[in-house]
Amino acid sequence: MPRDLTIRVAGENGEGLLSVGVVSSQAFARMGLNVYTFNTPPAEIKGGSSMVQIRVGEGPVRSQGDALDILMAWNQENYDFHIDALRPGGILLYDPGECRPKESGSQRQYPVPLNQIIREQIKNPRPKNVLAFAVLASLAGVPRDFAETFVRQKFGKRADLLPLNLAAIQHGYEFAQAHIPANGTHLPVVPQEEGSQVLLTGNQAISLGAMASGLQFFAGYPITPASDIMEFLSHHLYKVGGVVVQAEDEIASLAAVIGASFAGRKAATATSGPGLSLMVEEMGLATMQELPLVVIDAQRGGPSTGLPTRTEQGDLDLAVYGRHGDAPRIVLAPTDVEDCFYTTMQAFNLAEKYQTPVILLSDNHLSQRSQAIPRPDPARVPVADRELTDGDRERFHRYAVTEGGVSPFAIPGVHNTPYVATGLEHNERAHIDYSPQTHEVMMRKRQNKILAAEHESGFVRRYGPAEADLGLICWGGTEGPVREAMERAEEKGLRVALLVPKMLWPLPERALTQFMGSVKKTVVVEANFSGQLANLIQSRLCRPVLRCNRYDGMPFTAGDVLSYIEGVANHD
Amino acid sequence: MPRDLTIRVAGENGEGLLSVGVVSSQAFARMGLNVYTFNTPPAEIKGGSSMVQIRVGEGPVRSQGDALDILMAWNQENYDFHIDALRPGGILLYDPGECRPKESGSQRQYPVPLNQIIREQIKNPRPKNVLAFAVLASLAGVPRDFAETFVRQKFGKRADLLPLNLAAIQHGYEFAQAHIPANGTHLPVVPQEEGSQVLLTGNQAISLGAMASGLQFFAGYPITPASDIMEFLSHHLYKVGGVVVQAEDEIASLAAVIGASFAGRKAATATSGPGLSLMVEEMGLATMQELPLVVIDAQRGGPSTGLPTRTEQGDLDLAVYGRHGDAPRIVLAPTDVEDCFYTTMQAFNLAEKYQTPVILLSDNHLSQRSQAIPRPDPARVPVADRELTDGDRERFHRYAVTEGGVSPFAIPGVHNTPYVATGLEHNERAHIDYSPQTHEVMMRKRQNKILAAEHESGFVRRYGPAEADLGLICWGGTEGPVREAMERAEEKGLRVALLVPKMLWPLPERALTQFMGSVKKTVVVEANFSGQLANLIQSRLCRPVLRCNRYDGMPFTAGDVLSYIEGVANHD
Amino acid sequence: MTDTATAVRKASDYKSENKPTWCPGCGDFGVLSALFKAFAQLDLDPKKIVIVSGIGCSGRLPEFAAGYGLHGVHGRTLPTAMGVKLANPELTVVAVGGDGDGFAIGGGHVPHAVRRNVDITYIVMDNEVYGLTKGQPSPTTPQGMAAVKRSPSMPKMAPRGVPEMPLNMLAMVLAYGGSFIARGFSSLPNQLVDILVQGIRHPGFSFVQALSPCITFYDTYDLWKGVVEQLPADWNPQDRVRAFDLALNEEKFHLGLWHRRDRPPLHEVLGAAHDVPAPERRAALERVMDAFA
Amino acid sequence: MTDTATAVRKASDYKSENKPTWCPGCGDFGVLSALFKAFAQLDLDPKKIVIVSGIGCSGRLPEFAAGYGLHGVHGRTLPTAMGVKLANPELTVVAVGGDGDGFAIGGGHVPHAVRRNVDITYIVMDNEVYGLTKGQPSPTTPQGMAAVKRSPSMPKMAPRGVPEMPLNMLAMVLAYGGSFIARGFSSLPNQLVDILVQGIRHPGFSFVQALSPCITFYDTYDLWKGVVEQLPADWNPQDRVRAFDLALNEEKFHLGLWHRRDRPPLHEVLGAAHDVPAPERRAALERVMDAFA
Ligand SMILES: Cc1ncc(C[n+]2csc(CCOP(=O)(O)OP(=O)(O)O)c2C)c(N)n1
Ligand SMILES: Cc1ncc(C[n+]2csc(CCOP(=O)(O)OP(=O)(O)O)c2C)c(N)n1
Ligand code: SF4
Ligand code: SF4
Ligand SMILES: [Mg+2]
Ligand SMILES: [Mg+2]
Repeated sequence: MPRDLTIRVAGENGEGLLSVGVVSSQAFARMGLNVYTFNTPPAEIKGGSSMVQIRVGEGPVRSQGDALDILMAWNQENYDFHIDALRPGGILLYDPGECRPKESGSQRQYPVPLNQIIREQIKNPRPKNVLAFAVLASLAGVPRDFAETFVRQKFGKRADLLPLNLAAIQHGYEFAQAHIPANGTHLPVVPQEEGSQVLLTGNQAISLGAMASGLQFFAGYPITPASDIMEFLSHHLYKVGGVVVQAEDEIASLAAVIGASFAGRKAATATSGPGLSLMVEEMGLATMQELPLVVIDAQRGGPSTGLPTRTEQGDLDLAVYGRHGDAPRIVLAPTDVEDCFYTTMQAFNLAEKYQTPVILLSDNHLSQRSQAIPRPDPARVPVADRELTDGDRERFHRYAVTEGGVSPFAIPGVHNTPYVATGLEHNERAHIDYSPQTHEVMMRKRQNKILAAEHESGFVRRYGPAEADLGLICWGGTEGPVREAMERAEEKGLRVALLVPKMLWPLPERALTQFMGSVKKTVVVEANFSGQLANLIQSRLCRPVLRCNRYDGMPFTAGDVLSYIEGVANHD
Repeated sequence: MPRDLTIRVAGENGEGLLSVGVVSSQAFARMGLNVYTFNTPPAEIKGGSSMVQIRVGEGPVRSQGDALDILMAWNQENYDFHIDALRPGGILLYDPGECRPKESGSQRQYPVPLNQIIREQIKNPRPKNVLAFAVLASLAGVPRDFAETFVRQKFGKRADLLPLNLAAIQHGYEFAQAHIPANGTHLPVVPQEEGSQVLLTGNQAISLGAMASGLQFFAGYPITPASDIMEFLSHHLYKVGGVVVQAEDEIASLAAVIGASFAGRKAATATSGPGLSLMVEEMGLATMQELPLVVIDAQRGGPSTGLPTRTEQGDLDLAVYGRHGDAPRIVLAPTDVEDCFYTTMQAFNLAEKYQTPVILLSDNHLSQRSQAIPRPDPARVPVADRELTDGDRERFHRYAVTEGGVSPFAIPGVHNTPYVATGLEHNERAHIDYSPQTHEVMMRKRQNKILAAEHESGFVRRYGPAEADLGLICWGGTEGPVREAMERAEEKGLRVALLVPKMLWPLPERALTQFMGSVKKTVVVEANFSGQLANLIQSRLCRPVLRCNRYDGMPFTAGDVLSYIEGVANHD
Repeated sequence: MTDTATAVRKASDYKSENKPTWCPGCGDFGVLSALFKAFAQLDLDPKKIVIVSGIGCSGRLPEFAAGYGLHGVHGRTLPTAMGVKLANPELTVVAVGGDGDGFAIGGGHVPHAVRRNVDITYIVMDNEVYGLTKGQPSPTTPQGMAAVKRSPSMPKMAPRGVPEMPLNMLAMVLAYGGSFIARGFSSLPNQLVDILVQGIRHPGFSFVQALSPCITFYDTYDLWKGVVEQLPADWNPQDRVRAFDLALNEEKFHLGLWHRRDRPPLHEVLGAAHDVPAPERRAALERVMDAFA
Repeated sequence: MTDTATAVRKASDYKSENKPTWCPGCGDFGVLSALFKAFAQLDLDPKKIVIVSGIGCSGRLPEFAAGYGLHGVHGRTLPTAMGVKLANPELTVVAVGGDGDGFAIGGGHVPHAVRRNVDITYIVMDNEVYGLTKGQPSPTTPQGMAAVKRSPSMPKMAPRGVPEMPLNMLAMVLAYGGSFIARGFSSLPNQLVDILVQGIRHPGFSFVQALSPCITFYDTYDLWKGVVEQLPADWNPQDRVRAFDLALNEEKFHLGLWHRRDRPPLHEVLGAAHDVPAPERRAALERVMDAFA
């Protein structure tokens, strides 16, 4: 029995290709397996070549996988493009009407006449996705009755579609069982309590985390790959007393969020690089007015419009330094789909606690992929709320200089302590004041408040031995492949440790210093050109780090990181 | 005879106070003296307390001065506010009708009944500024006939004003000569060739430098302290074939500049922090499309709307890192008014040579102050133009990967080689291309091209001994007070050297490394809270630096820096 | 509902402790005091007022008033005010700003606030110039040399006259589908008070152009006093087309209620943020998650 | 000037080597081919054409045409195109984009391009939806549930119907003072060609609303084919008020030249960049510096 299977289906988009991924991952997740998907959408809106990849297994599945165990090619073009990704000994499934594979000594090849079955047996092109799923499911050992039950649940309400899809299951299983030997491809069924596992994308987990945190106002503007957060919330936020506005642009989105936060609500927006670039001025205002709010940035390939459907970790500099004047804020990055839920909750909590904007950096790959995860438990992160004034008019100083730098907040309509929040420099009473003394005091207040957040616990994860030859540091969605690489390196006898800061500003300097002290060499692994976290670490700690960067729009694989680790190890 | 005089006049704005500064600095400059002004405008548009400061001397005048030699207070409020700035032995001039100074053992105090003279002798309030000037001029040793000639030239065309102003000269000189002993306050007249010295603000010098560089398109949006660049150019740019548009906002300004650059013209905009924040998205596009253009940022106190009329060096992070994805550009900072002219020319040249946006960082104090400088000579900086295609359609690759990363440019209407500049990732032929290979190659092309600019010569100035105990590093408008402090420290026997990088991105790493190797300790002196240049140096060189920061909205004085230097020296 | 009779608060109750920093004689003083009187007539509780502004001389207004204020960045008053209103529809939200703030940098937000019919009152203090930045032309500065002649200090930017045709804000807001459109003059405070009272009461987006001269950079007092005129007696505020005609062709500034129509405000169509007990919220969240199990 | 007769270039000469990436059946194909025909009728030299676009399906157009193109960021076509035109008034500058690009994020630039009368032709490919981002409502999506019923995939964003009233671009551009305003339909290519030819010839800002259905996310083909109608026979394109009336009250989509008026274009009023010999430039600079000596 394999530890896990990496399956890729490649073909024309628009023939239901993307939904093969959806159906398969849902079914696998219902089996209690771990699932991790990966897509590359084509440049065209409709049509164009595309692929979906599903990695599924009983143990932890931390990345999209390296070489493929199974490749299903729907046509020649896609066969040609993807065949090199199939591992030696892997299984090629191809539609013999569309594609003529080259002979291969090392790979197993089986024709699967998808289009012919569709044409001659099912007589309707719709269920091609379910047919493809059925073949794969059969190979992966999904019991046929399980697949049927799944299809009945999924299409039960569509009397027109259910029979077609049941026929697809039947033909798919029958064909596969008759023609494809399932040597070593069967995965187990893992019994699980109903509802204890959910299949979510990163964006869905973030949206749910925001709802769990008490989000009540969301304004956004569509942008790949963040739009589905807004879409999700527009369908659900009203159920918890919230409201969603599609604004005219990103500046308006953040302006509205600022207004709602000023009025006492938890508020957020979500965007990608181009939108974050437009928000820079309003971000500075939020810091100056000390308003709690959350900005989710699903990073995509840059610069500029860049590669909207590809992944990159290129917005860290902008998140940390994108402001005129010294206007600090907190920057967090969740590391996988499950973590998206909890780190989003922490983002709202820190925003409230420190009365500050918080940027949550996700990325295309993390936003869009599906993972089967334990059902999130909101109770694990107690919800925090901003400190409020006691309403005493005389004593009320909106920007009182306090020990931690946080001052009590007044809510319009609630507290009888009106004040004016301004983006001009102001004194403790919120009055405009340009005097050198005031500016100095307030600069310190705003800065030290944020720097204090470094001491929050729970934002650094460390893996591996207490002392190691090589220390890896990574952030955000890169954690999965790096952990997997580390585990593989350990198996090979290399001593590797890993530190993952989930808070990127303020940088957890103590933890980083300690970590770097416990390893001989440090490598920062990140998906950008310039090594943005590496630069940040060097700027704060003045200790040189090595860099392992990928900047071609694709997510790291565990293999990438492993060969880097081995390269460094062999260099000694 | 004093080396120089630091004179401050403080009073109600709106009584001609600001023009005392203008008239005096013009007159002193005509005398061939060095002049350096400093103002703090009030929060109000009209009225409010304000002050103008003029430092004037025969030798180099590098900063606004420390303690005052002469304070002229027009009323009690201003006396109270400014008297502590007068040095022991300094001269207080006060209007006895408005102000009652405290006795002072160490200061010389003389009543100057400005308002009474205006009321009783001149019988018109207009020339109060010239009256005040005359008193100061007399004290400073400006020959009376010189002052009269100056007033005749300045007001010659205004038959209504000339007699009033001549009367003011007369009464001012007569009063001063009769009642104020000019002990040690007379400055020399320095013979100079007519027209060989000009009195310019930083913004004027930048505007002239842009004209000298071949600027032909300017779009901007008013903002303090950058507006006067646009105003200046709207009056003059058409004389050299250029055009100026006041756009609807900063985004439109930069978009228009991008359009004009694409169409082959040298183009620029000017703004301050809030505007630069809004330009972030278009800046990334310019990098991606490899368009030459210049963005002038006159920094002001931040964050957010901040302190619009105060100074700060708080936008370096934004200039370097304000972009989503890795989108590099060149960042320069001129150091004084004369340098504004030449560094602006270099900014245009580098933009053309590297086909890149260049950000020129000035600051409020540098933008607004007047300095008497040798008349700028455009011939000192040969003008560069972008490399053009030879027009061969087959060979033309707009983004050809070349050794230096720069590719030949095609101009619409001129070259028969149409192409589409896009913000999406594109290949050498400018076609949209998301393939991992292309993205990787183009990322490297864009980055390495900019990093190569590190090797441009002429962007680092070094002062002081080849080896020193203390190495100072500063940037932009802070150079003046730091040099002055260094000179004073040398007089005290301290061994101090100074490095001033005028290129801040790419950072001149070789020069910095060498410098830091030649001194025992390095201090970065800059007018911001977080030490933005210090962080940048640490992030690139991994060598810790000390930090001397001022962040109260006021420019450094030489005294500030000197006491920091002495503090560090005594610490050894 | 005779507010004037039952009012317990006075206009002076809405003054803050901050003295206005405007130039003596600035038209904005008139707008401020009209707003105080309107608040008093409506007997609004200051703690339930939020005045949102951008940057400009006009944008300083919130600091001079006793309610809550949000003095944001240049040009973003309307989406900001929308956020406030949707967060708590019980607040009286007034947005104020200049002609540049509203129709240059902020001009992209006006159509959307109008079409959404966000229930706020938006006062544009129109002086046909950029006051705070000292005299550049604004989107409403008259075209050509005329402007330069009227005031020698204006416009700094256009030595050969403002090249652009001015924008016509009333025509624009009519085209956007505005539900309440009026024009007042800071030198005719009573009418302005009346307009503001009606505008604040109007359930939806109320647009008020308040002519408010800048005495320092573009002194139009004399000119405007000569050209203001009341809307004709037979004016029908439902007639959008006549209003458009007048807006485009008027030689005088007509004052009064130009247009009014009934449309439900955004918070009624879309809903607004409101408190839901924690257990209910938790249950709703679990139901949403069930769909992904 | 009988262009059609003397034309030496064919529509196909304006095709680039890039195959359009639009969905089969997208209305944008019709706009693209109409543009090619207009270019051919005007016999424009491709090297003197610059097509400026923003982001959206429509924004991909320049890549499919043979002239120069500037595919900028979302919403900034108009100021960008202004920069191109003022840099070189001899270029034919066409700006293209979607309803979202032009009237949501870019909506603040339209009034200013119009009032400046920048001499460009601006084609808004209006599909009443955000195509590229897959089906969210745009500023022109009809209000309420109607939209949802017409296309089950639309709008993703508004489960209870689009809450906002749509914007009316023709009324808006009329209010801004537009000097050339027309509407065409991608499925009626001949008229669209004619409009584009006139628009490109018009010396000033030409606004063309090109109805261009999105077959994938909001298929309005059938609906629109049923509601398009030519402007009445007695239409007077000088009559701005009647045009406004129709724009606000039409139940059908009226096609044709809605409005036209003569106003000098920006580059004539303000001037444009032009070459000046270096010695003259140097002398001018020295004269400017003399004033500071
Ligand atoms: C992003 C940004 N750009 C520019 C400015 C500078 N600025 C401040 S107020 C203003 C315009 C003022 O004119 P208006 O809005 O008409 O207000 P007024 O002062 O006339 O009341 C400008 C351009 C700014 N604060 N922020
Ligand atoms: C700053 C920014 N925000 C958002 C986006 C995402 N985006 C791309 S196109 C588009 C709207 C597309 O709609 P429209 O302008 O109507 O063009 P269409 O695709 O319908 O032709 C959006 C929101 C972006 N590219 N940049
Ligand atoms: S500058 Fe003009 S608008 Fe500003 S306060 Fe003075 S008079 Fe009023
Ligand atoms: S999504 Fe719509 S607008 Fe975009 S190409 Fe397809 S049909 Fe055209
Ligand atoms: Mg104004
Ligand atoms: Mg559209």
